[in-house]
Amino acid sequence: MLTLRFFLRHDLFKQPNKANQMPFQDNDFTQQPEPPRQGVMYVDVKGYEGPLDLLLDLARKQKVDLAHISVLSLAEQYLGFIETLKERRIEVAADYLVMAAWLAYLKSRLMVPHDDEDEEPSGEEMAALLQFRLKRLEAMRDAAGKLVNRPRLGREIHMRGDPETIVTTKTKQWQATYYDLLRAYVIQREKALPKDYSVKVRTVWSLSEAEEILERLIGQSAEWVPLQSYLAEYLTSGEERQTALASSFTASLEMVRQGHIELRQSAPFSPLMVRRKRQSEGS
Amino acid sequence: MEPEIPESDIQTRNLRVLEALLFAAKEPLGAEDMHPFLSDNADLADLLDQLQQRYQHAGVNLVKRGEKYAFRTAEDLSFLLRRDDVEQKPLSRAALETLSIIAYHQPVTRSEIEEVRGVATSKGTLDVLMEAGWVRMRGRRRTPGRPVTYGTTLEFLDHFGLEQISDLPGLGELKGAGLLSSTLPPDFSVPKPVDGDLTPDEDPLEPDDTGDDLLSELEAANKPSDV
Amino acid sequence: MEPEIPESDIQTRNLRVLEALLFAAKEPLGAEDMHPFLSDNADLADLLDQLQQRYQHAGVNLVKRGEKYAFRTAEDLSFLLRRDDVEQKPLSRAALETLSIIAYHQPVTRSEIEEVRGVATSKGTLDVLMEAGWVRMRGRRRTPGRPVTYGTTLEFLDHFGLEQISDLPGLGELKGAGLLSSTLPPDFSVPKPVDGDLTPDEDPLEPDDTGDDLLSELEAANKPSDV
Repeated sequence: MLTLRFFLRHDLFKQPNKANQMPFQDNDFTQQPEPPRQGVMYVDVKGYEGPLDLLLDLARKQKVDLAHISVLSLAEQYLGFIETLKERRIEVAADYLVMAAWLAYLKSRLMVPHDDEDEEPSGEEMAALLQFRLKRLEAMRDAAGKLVNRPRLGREIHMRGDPETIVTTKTKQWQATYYDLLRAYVIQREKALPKDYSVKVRTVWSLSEAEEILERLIGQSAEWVPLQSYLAEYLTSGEERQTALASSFTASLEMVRQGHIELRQSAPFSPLMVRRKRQSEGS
Repeated sequence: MEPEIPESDIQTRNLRVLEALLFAAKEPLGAEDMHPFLSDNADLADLLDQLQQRYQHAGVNLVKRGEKYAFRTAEDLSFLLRRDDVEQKPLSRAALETLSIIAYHQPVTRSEIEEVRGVATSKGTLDVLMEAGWVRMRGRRRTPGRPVTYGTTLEFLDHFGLEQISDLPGLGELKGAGLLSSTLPPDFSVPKPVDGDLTPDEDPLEPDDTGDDLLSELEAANKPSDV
Repeated sequence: MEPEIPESDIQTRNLRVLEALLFAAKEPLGAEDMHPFLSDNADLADLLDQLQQRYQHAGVNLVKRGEKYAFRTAEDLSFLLRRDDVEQKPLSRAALETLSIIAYHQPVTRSEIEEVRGVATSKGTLDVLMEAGWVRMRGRRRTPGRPVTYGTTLEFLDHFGLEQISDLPGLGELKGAGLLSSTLPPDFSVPKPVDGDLTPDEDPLEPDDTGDDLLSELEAANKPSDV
């Protein structure tokens, strides 16, 4: 980033806020008697915060009321100022040069009568824009001054100096739901049950039992026989009927898969026929 | 010079200055801290007296600390300076289990709780339940070692939304809710809890009884703990 | 039950409670800080109004800051109570100007601040203002680059003794003169500063938004800095 430093005569810039000053002339630099060595001081960019700040200072020296400044002469002053800096081989930041270029353009626009066909803003419009920006910057500076000079907290206005501390006591609130409570009880009671109590035996054919029974009943019969007829003796008792049917049917499917028997049904709900699979057909 | 300011205006101003000074002060103020801000010949003692009276019934009072003065919250409003912060914490499993056993089996001793749970119950677990306000010491069982009996409280009913302790579901209801498996030994039972007066085998606690239980302390030392 | 407490006693107590709460606190208190300590159905606005009147001529006044309230020493005693030693570090001109531009133009982006000042704003300047607690990032403008928007805080109001942002000195004249528009031309409608909720063209900040502004970072790198 560019460091912007000016060698300037500090008496020129010492009172940037004093509005009532002699109209500022761009040849002031050269006309003023050259002061002795100590009169020349090192002014860094803090003296002016950018071109707008410099312009505002120049404008203030021109007239009290920014509404009535001559933008043309302001532009001339600025350009003259920058020119002087250049002549003195002072490095000028790009920002200042951009503003100088813009002001030079503004000057030319102001001096040439406005052409209605022209798409570009007129010199008057450009001047109004500059004036607006200067007025706004000045207004914000004034506002900042008013703000900072208000009675401020901790300086002129005070809060309670010794605020009373608030003591916070933390209490734990335990949470548990009714369901959690009942679950906790039941789990413990069940855990405490003796492990050797016996479950009431239910009549159920396991798959392996069913497979064993079918294997025995079908034997080597190569004839198609309804499955139900093999199971006839078991299907009489109501309690055993369901499990006998379900388990033997499932077991028969397994036996088909293993290639021991064959199943056939000619139509939906017709009897399921079963026979021993012939070994020669399987291979 | 300006025309002389009436005496009463000087008084008012002195009082206002004192008010502001005492309000903004970081610590109680002595006469030497206040005098420089007052009019010459101001009667500080009298001014402070007036101020004290003015704030006598207010939410803050002007109080004297040694030879110094400060504004302080009125004593009867000191509760405003205390805030309670409630931290919600789920009950640990051990505590929940212990609580449920106490709820169903009350009045119940610590060793009876342990019998159901199969592990020793740490004193801490019972303490948590008593701190929560859900469990109380009821009395002492009339058996050797005179162990403390525990039971539930009104807060317990309140928290779990029970009207009375007998509203806890019994065996049938626990089964019906699917909490208990339907295959249980025939002698399995769920007790009918009672949280009222002392039972015939309970003695009341002496007022100075801290609930220490020599016997179950010893027992507890010989069992795996739940902590 | 006890006999009903007369209405006036409840009023008195509410006032005392408010007095104590507001006196004890350093920061302004909002309704949510005060309501829990008042009687049910207390009219907080009315109570605060009464308290404000009671302290109107006292050395401390009840002041409104945004939507909050605090006791502060009376403004007219400021010359007496002025403490110069407290100002740690005076604000730089750049920081002060930036602060007032933010106050009068909020919500405002960094490049809009720069447009008014005609110079790049260093990140440090905004940091100083945010560290002081006077400026906050409000959101992001719904324009290309989504720049962060800045605004003032409650502490800003409190520090400069403003009840609300519309009490900024000279705000009316500035508005009238069209000097609060950040963009040209000036003869269009003039915005007024808003320190409250987000405006329609602002997006809320994401919780992890650090306020880095890609676009203005790039711009800033190409401008001379004001540090």
